[in-house]
Amino acid sequence: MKTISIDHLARVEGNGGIHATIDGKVVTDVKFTINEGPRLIEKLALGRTPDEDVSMSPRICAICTCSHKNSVLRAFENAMDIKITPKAYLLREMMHMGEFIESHSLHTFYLALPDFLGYPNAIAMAADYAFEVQIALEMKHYGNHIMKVTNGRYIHGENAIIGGFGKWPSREEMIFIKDRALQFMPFVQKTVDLFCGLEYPNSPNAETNYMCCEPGSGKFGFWGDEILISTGETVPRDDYKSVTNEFVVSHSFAKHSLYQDKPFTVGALARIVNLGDRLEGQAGEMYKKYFNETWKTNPFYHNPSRTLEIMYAFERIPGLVDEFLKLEDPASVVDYEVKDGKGTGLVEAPRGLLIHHHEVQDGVVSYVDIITPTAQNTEDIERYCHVAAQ
Amino acid sequence: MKIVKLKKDNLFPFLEAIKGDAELWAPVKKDDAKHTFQPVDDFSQIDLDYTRTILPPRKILLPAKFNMYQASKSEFTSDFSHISKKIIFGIHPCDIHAFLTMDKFYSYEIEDPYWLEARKNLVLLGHSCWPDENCMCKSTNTHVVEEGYDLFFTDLEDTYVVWIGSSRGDDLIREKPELFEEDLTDTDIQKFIQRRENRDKAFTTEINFAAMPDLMELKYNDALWEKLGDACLACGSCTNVCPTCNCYNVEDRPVLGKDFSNIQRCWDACTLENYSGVAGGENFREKRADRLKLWYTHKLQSYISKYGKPACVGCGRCVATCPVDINVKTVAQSLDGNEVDSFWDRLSKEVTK
Amino acid sequence: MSKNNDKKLKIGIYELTGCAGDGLLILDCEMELVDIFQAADIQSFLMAKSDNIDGELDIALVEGSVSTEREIEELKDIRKRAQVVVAFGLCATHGGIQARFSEEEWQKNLKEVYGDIEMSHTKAVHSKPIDEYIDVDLYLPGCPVSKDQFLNFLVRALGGSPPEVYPNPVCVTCKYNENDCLLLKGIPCLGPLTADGCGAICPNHNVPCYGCWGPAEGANFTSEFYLLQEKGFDMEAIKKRMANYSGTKLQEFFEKFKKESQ
Amino acid sequence: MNTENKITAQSNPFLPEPARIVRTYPLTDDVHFFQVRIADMEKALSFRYEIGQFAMISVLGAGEAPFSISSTPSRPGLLEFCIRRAGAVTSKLFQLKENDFVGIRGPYGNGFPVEKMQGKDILIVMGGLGAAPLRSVLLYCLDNRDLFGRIILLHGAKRPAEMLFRDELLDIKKRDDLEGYLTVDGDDTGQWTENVGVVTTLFPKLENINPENTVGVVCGPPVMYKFVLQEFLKLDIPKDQILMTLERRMKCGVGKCGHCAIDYIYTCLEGPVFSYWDVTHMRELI
Ligand SMILES: Cc1cc2nc3c(=O)[nH]c(=O)nc-3n(C[C@H](O)[C@H](O)[C@H](O)COP(=O)(O)OP(=O)(O)OC[C@H]3O[C@@H](n4cnc5c(N)ncnc54)[C@H](O)[C@@H]3O)c2cc1C
Ligand code: SF4
Ligand code: SF4
Ligand code: SF4
Repeated sequence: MKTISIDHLARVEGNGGIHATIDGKVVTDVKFTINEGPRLIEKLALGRTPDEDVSMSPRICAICTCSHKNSVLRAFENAMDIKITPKAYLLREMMHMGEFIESHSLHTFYLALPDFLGYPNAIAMAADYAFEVQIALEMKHYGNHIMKVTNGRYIHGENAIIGGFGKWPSREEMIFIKDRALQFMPFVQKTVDLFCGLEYPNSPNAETNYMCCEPGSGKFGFWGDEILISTGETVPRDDYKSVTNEFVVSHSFAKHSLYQDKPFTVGALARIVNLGDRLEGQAGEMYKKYFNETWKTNPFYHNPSRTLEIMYAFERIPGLVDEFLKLEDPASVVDYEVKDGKGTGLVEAPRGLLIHHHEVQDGVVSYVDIITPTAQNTEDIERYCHVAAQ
Repeated sequence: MKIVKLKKDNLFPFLEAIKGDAELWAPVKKDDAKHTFQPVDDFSQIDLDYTRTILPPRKILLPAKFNMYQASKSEFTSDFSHISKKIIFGIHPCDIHAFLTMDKFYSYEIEDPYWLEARKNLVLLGHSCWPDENCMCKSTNTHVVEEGYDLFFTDLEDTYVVWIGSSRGDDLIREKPELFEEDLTDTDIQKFIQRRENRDKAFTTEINFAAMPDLMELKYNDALWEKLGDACLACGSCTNVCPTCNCYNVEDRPVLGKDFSNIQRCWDACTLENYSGVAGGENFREKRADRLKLWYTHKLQSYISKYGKPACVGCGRCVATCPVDINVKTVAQSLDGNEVDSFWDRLSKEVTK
Repeated sequence: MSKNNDKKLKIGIYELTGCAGDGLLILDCEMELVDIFQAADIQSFLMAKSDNIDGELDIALVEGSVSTEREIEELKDIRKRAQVVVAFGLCATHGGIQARFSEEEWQKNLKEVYGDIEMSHTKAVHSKPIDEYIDVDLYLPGCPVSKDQFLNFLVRALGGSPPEVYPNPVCVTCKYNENDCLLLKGIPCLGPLTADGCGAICPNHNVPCYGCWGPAEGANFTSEFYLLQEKGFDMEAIKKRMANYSGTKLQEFFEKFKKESQ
Repeated sequence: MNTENKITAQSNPFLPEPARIVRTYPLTDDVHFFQVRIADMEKALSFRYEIGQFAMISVLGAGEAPFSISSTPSRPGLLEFCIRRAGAVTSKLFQLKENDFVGIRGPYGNGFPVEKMQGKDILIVMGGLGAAPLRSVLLYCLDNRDLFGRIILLHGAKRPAEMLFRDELLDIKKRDDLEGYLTVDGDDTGQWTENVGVVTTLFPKLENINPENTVGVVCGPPVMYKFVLQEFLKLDIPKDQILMTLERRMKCGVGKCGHCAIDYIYTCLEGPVFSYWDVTHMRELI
């Protein structure tokens, strides 16, 4: 019996490793470990005010900080019956678009592409693909820029607050965002063609369940109040526990989840499998052109899925800006009283379904439950690795 | 001195005519009715109904951070690239006085080209104002200006009386003489005088600045300073908003991928912790009380000996800014023996409790 | 700061327990990234590259708090290999949000979250800043660090000098940005107590500073305490707010404060 | 301020002159000697300064800092500095080699009042890094020997190895127109032939001091001032004939950055040389 261990996986966000145990020719066990220690984030906010919680919770993860922000905000606004203005709603969506563009371009171009093309990192790739690397950097920068304009800074912005925003961005900033989106479209098209056209290694045909938010009204989108499972079932947000029973394993401080005792997949591929046929415009055409049944059984198709979502985001932004600017300027934040209650907020983070459940009692936070995409995917990651190692 | 009249409707056409390729800075409303000086292209953004801006207009000449020069291995090249033609419109008398004070300071012994060059490229268009309870310019005698501006606009409801304060100001008028009327009527003059009298009466705060140099000297070891030191948040705000503060740091900032550095000048404030720190961890003014003493010596005492008037021009910015009531108004009143309802007194009672 | 004249500086970037925001911030220097990789010899940076080497280093940037026994070993190894160790980001400098518990609270909470399961790969320890275990040469706080701060550090380090540091509170930049002070409006802003560098992000947006860069040198906690109390905030609530981002390092102050106000 | 050197706005007074390090060697572990020449020959020769003035030295990538000029104006062309490794600028400076470039601007400060010192007996007391500015005074007085009366030097260091300019001073001490006394707090070499004890233990050796005609000059670490000043006063030297140089934070050297302000005096313009009389009238000084 021997074990193959990769202590530190490179070019993943977070610090993880894979350990495969092989007995003769049979892989007996695969463990995906998170090397990080426990941070007890769900305990941190207890006894704190909701606004402090909103500041702290997104610190779980720098890459999907805006998703966490949107999720925790939705949770508290549900808990305290706060209705934000339509304008704030649009700006929250814009913030989410920024994160998707930033995160997906990071993931596809910097973390994944060097592997497919055989380079140790994206900068090394620049020697042969100077133009692509440059524009991809600009695309990532653009995503960051949106987050800065909407939420105050690239990582852990603080402009999005309970009830809306601290401050509206200026008209000029919004118009700049729109104009840039339009300029990027040709490159976005290239990106989709590149990733959807790549030859991916064959996968051992491992079928799984796919899970994501149901955006509602037949649209594609990154949040909603129900969970949609590829089996066709939907689960209301408050029943989230019925699908994501987090549990502790002894080899990782990240918790694991199972759906009806089976692992499941969330993320870009899950969204494209579940919702891809709702894509409109150019993204819709690209979906029709490239999507096929093999995507459903091969996790390598996360990357092409991400590029379809990048395209979706770029196509959504000009409309968002127009709608935003059409609306009057109400106060950026609605008045509210902190009151007791329980609330759940569902969003799609770039990595997949993200659930925040927060409860308020006596004006302070009394219970927090956060289910991250990593927690949901780890069981599946181990399973895939097991199959792949085999 | 020449005086002309301008109908209010003619203001924007006049500004348009003189702007040319210059950057026009004017007061613009920020949220919550506070104002700031901003470069404006769209004149409708200008809001002249203001008392004081958050930062003084010196930021337009010496920004919080700018490059002084580039340094490479064996060469040093001045960088004046941040200096360009600018017009400040809507500046009040106290701030014009502050510019005059800074002119003297920056020419004293050795001339500071960054201030003086910027100043040469600057057109100052003053505007009349109305005091609030924090304005002390009547006490510092900076509520009227005789010099230091190119044009000064006094608001008489539907017209401006425009004082021409320099030959450059005269040239500006000549750009569009048809907009102006040469002759003031008796009613105009009456209105002008009436306004001045009413304004003089509107000042509610009076500070005995003449007594301050002596009082600073006599009360140098007064218990007051300890109390102020206990309350001061050392946030630097009073210093940063004061129109006559000038301290700065210099930073050598290499440029990534290049073999030269930008030598940057950035504001510093004597009320901040590290202001007097030197190599090896020694700090000559570790105590907040000592740093406050330095600031108030500067504002209330030292300029008088050097330039004949206090550094404070009575703009009231420190009064409007300090979260813990430490400002020229309260400090001067306390030094003068008055009871002041201030946070520092309440704080010391709390702490001893 | 160490340097060798002809060779590029060897830099390693390491992540302990945290949100990975400081490493990500390096990748967020999109327009400078190619120059960074050209100017320095980045030996190890898990998030960005796969050909990582664990050898001698001129500079090690360590982000994250120490939260497992394995991380203690890793950290000690980094210290041995690196001339200069930089605590990179609030988790490394102050322990981060996860360091705000006392030892007992932490034990209790750990048990509540993970039950009695023993981790096979390593043992968890109470989160602490890295200088609890090794000597640290430079501190770059911030949750996350700022681009300006990182680039300033890097360009100076490449030339062999430490960065210029101004241990100012957030209010300084807040005033540069001409924000109307929130404290004056009765909003509990922690700007006067918090190290500057973020660009006054929160007050720029009418949001009170939460203190995410950790305590500022020379901050007057006592005065801010009483000021907020006067504005109607509860003493316990103020203390909690202040403790959120200050990790273990605010504890000393609270002890002192308790004595003073008795 | 020497008006001859007054730089006008046309030549940006903040802009350093490129200069080359001509010679550098360690005086002690953490104090190095630097001999520097302004690259432009003409400017090098027209750089005139007075004893006790200082210059700003800038090092690319690290910054700029003030340093006393240790050489004597009676030997123009080369500037000498004696610099202790303290932080960013000085550490980088220590890495530079002969022929490398630095930036120089100055001279700044008031310098010693040479006219007032002429014809007087000069009593120089230096300790540690205080040798940096006072070496200039000593060399100047010796170069213009007939302008001054007696020249007395008291120099102290912690250990022989830490005595700045030890060999130079041991040499100078042999001159018969100078009364020189060197001392160390402790001798760890066993080879030290001069006095052992703190610098004030040298005072009893002084004979026939005529206080009215003596100028006392002191520079050294902060603790030293207190004790040496007491000795000066015991000798009855008038307060305005006791001179000292002070250190403050400085970023510009020309009275603009504000950091060196003591009360309303700018150390860089009206100092760094002050008389004891000035000092007793400035509240913040000592
Ligand atoms: C008039 C005068 C003469 C001096 N003469 C000498 C001398 O002959 N030899 C010598 O070794 N030292 C001298 N010093 C002290 C010397 O300037 C400091 O040791 C030096 O600034 C340290 O710089 P650094 O960057 O290496 O240290 P750091 O600690 O990195 O300094 C940080 C910054 O603070 C400023 N700073 C720190 N300490 C001082 C200080 N004491 N004075 C002014 N600015 C400071 C510097 O501008 C520097 O950029 C003198 C100081 C003054 C004011
Ligand atoms: S001291 Fe205060 S009132 Fe006086 S000029 Fe400065 S900011 Fe204005
Ligand atoms: S808003 Fe906050 S950071 Fe800004 S000046 Fe006021 S207290 Fe300081
Ligand atoms: S203002 Fe305070 S909480 Fe906000 S980003 Fe800056 S340091 Fe962090």
